[in-house]
Amino acid sequence: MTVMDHRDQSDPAVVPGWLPGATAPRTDPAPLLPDAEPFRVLGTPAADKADPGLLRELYRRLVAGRRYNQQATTLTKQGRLAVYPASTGQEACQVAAALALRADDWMFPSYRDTLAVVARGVDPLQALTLLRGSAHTGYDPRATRTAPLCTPLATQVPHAVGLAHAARLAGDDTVALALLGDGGTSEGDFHEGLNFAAVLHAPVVFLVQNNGYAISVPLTRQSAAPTLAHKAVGYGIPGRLVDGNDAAAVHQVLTEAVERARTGGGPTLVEALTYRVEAHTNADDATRYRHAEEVTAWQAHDPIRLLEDALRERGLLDEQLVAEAADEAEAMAARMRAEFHADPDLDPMSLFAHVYAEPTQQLREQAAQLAAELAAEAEVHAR
Amino acid sequence: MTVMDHRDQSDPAVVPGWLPGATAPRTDPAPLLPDAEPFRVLGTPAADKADPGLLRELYRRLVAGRRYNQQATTLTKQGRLAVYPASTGQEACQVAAALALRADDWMFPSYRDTLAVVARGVDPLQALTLLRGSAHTGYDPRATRTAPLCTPLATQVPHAVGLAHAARLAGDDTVALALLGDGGTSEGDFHEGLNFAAVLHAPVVFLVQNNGYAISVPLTRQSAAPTLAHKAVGYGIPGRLVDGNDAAAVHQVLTEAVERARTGGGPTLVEALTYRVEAHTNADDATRYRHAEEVTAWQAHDPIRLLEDALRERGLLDEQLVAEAADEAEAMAARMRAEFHADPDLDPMSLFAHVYAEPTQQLREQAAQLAAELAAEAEVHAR
Amino acid sequence: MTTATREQSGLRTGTMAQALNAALRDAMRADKSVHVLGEDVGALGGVFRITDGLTAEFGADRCLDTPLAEAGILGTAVGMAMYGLRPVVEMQFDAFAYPAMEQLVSHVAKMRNRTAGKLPLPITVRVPYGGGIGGVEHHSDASEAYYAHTPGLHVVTPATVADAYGLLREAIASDDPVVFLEPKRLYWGKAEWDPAAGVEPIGKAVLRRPGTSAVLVTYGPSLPVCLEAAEAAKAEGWDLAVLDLRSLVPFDEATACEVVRSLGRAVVVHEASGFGGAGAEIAARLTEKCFHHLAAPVLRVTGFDIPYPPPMLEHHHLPGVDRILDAVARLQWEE
Amino acid sequence: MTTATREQSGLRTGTMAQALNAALRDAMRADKSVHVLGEDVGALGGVFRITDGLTAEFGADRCLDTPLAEAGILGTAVGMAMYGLRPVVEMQFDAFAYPAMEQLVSHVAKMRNRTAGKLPLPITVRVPYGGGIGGVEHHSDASEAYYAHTPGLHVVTPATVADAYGLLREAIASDDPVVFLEPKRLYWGKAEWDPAAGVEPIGKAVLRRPGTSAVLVTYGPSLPVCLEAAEAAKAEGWDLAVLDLRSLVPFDEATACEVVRSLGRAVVVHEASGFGGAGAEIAARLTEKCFHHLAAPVLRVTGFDIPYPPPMLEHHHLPGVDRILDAVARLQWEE
Ligand SMILES: Cc1ncc(C[n+]2csc(CCOP(=O)(O)OP(=O)(O)O)c2C)c(N)n1
Ligand SMILES: Cc1ncc(C[n+]2csc(CCOP(=O)(O)OP(=O)(O)O)c2C)c(N)n1
Ligand SMILES: [Mg+2]
Ligand SMILES: [Mg+2]
Repeated sequence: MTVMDHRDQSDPAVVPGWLPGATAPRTDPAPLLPDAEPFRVLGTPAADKADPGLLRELYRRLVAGRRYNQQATTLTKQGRLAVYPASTGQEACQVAAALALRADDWMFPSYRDTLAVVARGVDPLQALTLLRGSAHTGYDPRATRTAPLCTPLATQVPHAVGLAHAARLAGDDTVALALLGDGGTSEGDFHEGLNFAAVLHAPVVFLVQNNGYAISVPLTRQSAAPTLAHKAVGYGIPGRLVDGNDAAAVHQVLTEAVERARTGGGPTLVEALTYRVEAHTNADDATRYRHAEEVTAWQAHDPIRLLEDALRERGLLDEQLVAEAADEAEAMAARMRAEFHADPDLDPMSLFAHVYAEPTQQLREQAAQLAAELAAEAEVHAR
Repeated sequence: MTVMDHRDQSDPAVVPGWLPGATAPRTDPAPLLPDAEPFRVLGTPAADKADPGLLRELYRRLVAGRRYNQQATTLTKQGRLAVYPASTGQEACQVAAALALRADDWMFPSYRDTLAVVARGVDPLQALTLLRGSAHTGYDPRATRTAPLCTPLATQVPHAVGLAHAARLAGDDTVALALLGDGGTSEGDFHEGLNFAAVLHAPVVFLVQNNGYAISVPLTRQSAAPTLAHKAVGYGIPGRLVDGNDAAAVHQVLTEAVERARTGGGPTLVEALTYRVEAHTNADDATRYRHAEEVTAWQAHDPIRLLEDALRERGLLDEQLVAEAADEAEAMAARMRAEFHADPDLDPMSLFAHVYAEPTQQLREQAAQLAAELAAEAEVHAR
Repeated sequence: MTTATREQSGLRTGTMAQALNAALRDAMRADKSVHVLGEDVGALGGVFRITDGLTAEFGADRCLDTPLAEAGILGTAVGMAMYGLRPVVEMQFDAFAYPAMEQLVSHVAKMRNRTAGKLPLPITVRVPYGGGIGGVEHHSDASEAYYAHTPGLHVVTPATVADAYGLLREAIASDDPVVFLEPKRLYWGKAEWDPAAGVEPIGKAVLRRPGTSAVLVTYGPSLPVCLEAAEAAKAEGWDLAVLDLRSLVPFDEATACEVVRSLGRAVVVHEASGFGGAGAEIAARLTEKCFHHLAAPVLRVTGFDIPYPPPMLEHHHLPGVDRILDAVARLQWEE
Repeated sequence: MTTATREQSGLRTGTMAQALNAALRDAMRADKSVHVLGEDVGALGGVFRITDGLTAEFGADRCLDTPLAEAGILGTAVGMAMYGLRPVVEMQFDAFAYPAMEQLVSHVAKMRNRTAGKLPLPITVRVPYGGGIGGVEHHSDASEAYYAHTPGLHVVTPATVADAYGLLREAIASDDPVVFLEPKRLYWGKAEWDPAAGVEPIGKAVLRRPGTSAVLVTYGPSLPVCLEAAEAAKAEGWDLAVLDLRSLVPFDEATACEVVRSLGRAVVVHEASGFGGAGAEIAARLTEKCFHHLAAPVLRVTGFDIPYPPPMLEHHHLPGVDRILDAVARLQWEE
């Protein structure tokens, strides 16, 4: 039996052929619909049962993540990064996404997900070459099983689907996780990717970090759907809604979805409700399109604060943890400052290195031209 | 108040800004979901109450439509049409779509919807220039408020949305109806168009003629959704499911949706379950991908037969009606045969007539070149 | 091409971004059928602020923040144009116009032709264009060659503040679809211009600098560097003319041929990759039409045939003064 | 470029469509990582039957009927390639590849470069290409110029049955993405070919006909009409060479320049619209490299700068023998 036959073989409800009266829903929509309320752990009775180790791990990483966001933003102000789209306020999503995956799973981040990439284990400096402006992707995607940060919105969605499909064909139990924003759900590639995933029954999970805005455009101008998670039913996959600032909840929902995908249950669409506390990027002016009160309101619902409260409630926020987390975060920030203090030494000839497996005749000529120009320049400087 | 403010003004459930706890569904999904069973009129008690005039009108047009499909297919065999994608078996959808619109509404047909265009009132011969190969669009879209037959799948969907939006901005109560197939729903343009429609609250109706196949690809390989109508909920618009071979049912569902759009109720997605009895086009070989039994099964559920049965039941299928319908159909077929008996006289210079409002210098030169070639050819022939 | 009425007058001083903004505002004031739509064009005024203040003045119906979907934006504009509006679409960056390629090529470019003139589409597609602003990957593409090769589109790119205003007014007034390429790196350059003065209409090239040795043929973002190169060339004893094409389609062959014939030497300069770039068309066409006047082949100075580099390396990719002068030096002066 | 192993041998006779089908089958037999995907490639065997029988032999996992969404198809292929597969994508017609433009330009072409060589994408994108088959609108575009201008893509088009087999094998074996343009109107032309014989690899032009007067430089669907024109030219006293480029990227400048230098006269022929077409690059490049060997400018014979015409008029648009000979006549023989 081929992988592609799964629906016909395993689902007796599938009509063999297209016949008149093939009218009853082929899949029951009810279980696909998200709950009306987003899933929460912190501040609910479930928080008492959450694994203390996990909560402490989440805490350490959220603190480090916040610091990472701050340091990167500072570096933009110093002209050391070309641009930085901060995920401040969204650290719970970023960290939980990374922790929900196994090392041999694949992550497909969007351009805002540097922190998720770092939380996954990619070197924090290598993760920043794109935004520093020194190289496109600074890490080896194959080695880290992390796709390049993806700028053309939603284009990474079908990539994740294709990779997950290929893994399934190979008999591997690898899962792919694609990250995107609320705005990205409007793109055709989101739609096409989710539909492929559902039809291929691919082991892939989609995490929409709904932070209420696509740059300046609020959600009400982006979608009229009950929730973005409701889009799942149109593909025949389950949609889940989660409080995106509740790290334990995001972690649990994603872990369940990944497990479901891993064990042949197919794709899941997860919508995490969150907020981008900073402007879109350092180049953006958020006062043009949103009120300061909104930011204040969300700061009261800050992911670190929620986690701290829960840890404190259970007596898990000891001094050692706080100190450890702070030290870790500071060490990373110090490393970023040190490394990015000066411009890197780049080889202009690298421009021609990876256009094709072998450069064309034309590229060889162009490389020679640039080499000659650089030599001439060097001569002028030497004089 | 601008049109764009409609949601914020009229829907108090819309959260003013993006706040934590903005979690309850902004729209109630329940009324958006299609019924489990497709809507039917014929063969149900509702048929007894249906307007006799409408049923007879539908009958006449269905009979004419079937004949049109047959005659066009015959013309392909005689090499008189380049290609014809028959809508045989789908006449109920095609005719009902046309009758559900007012003259000042707009129709956006797909490449299979020649019959809908003809039912709308476009000259049957002008509607065929594309498929004959003599001209692209043979009718004046503005005069007939019928967009060109659209071949790139689903690209007409955003067109319909934009037109409907513009009409609404102008204060006109014009409605746009976009037609497409089940396969077309997989395209990004379908998704983007429906989302725009919902966000803009545009007066537009989408009719998906789900005939079970996209060329050779069956619905199970196209979508895993409960029904295609379930996609509506992901946009926050109602989805409706209808028996596409029940002309009275399609007419009623579309009329309601059009009325809803006209009176400010926003867009509707309608899925009509039907079947393409012929191959994809005359160039296709349907035996490669579907069983003959399937066709037989659908012939028992033929739209004309369903309507005949209903008319007979109510004593409305008198000899006069049958004769009238047959005569009308034959007259049209005869006109097609007569007109398409020979190749038309075309002016090659027309190639340059409508590239721009005014031809560029380069086009003028190219036109001169062609004119010279034609003159030289004529000279050779004259000798 | 049609010439838009110039209701505004009086000298203004400002950046190209401001001139473009003024052109949109004036066009919207002059003609109620002009509608702006795109991502973030409303409250934010666009990421480059070209639509700044338009929603405030004209309301969200006239300057519409759309959902994030470029094919949807352009497809919606097609429908709006079919109903009689004049949509001005903003694509946020060149590379983010690619999702709309099917709508652009299969509908926008062809609709007039497909309907024997019955459905012209007066759509302006504004595209912040090219590099040189330190943008990270996918923010600095130069995609004019795709558009220029697509029959049915006009392709325009201003290089001066006055042209930014004038050509955008012309583009909006045109009954044909216009891809309007706004050189990102010229957005913030200031100049004086008179909105009432009128500019050469779309389809007319302008000699920005006369010269007697050879001509640099260019457009859009590469004009300033060409003028700089012409200045620098004086030291080498060359008096270079600089021709600004202003539109690739229509292509002003008459003006270009006249100057090439009179000088016999030409270098085409643009920042897009050279292979199959617009420079190839220009060079091939000028050669065909001016062959016997040429003392040397028409040379091209362009971006390399590589994906656009990261910000720290982009200056090696973009044609600069030295690379242009190197090409001028290869124009076979000895003979 | 890599040269695919040729495990099959023995002369075969068949159409180009059959040769392409054989190439896919042999490639799938030789390498389990080769996967075919696209619309209707399964039970139907594709609308042109190029994938006929592949699902039967290799199963639906290896030859996959996808949902109807071209960006989704190509994007899925990107992910598959990232996991180590060699996807061969079928686009149903040229114009239906446009929805995948963003995936093609922003990812397929750039992924190797974006990842410093870590993620090469060995994807073959097969595109039934060009007109001449009586297709209604949107079924006859010739879009090679878009692809040839996009750094990171190889652009290949066979003109003979043997090349259809050989070049497709090479394309699939290539570690770079290849846009493989299959001339629709040559699908049904028959010839003998030897799959084991090997062909010139991608990047090598082939002189299909030697000649002493001038050379017709062409590729893909226009090769037969060029050969016909060369035959007809004998009556006029011209002995025309015909060069088949076979790939636009890599462009075999050495071979093309050699023949142009030796003859001094050249006409580039292709069916796509001329303005900004691949012919512009070829003419500009040959002129630049061979200037002093040219007795006349390199001329171009191409489709007009118009949307592709309806079937009954397409023969006026496509370059024919007369139009080619007219151009040859303008190669300034008098001098
Ligand atoms: C195809 C495409 N169009 C436009 C852009 C420009 N752009 C970058 S981010 C952004 C907004 C994204 O919003 P969302 O998906 O909600 O993600 P967020 O920024 O909120 O994380 C836009 C429009 C892009 N990167 N890609
Ligand atoms: C963008 C695009 N891709 C591919 C095609 C080729 N094509 C024409 S019809 C068709 C199948 C359409 O199926 P469906 O939408 O179900 O409509 P139906 O033919 O059943 O009426 C395909 C793939 C196309 N016309 N446009
Ligand atoms: Mg967002
Ligand atoms: Mg169908």
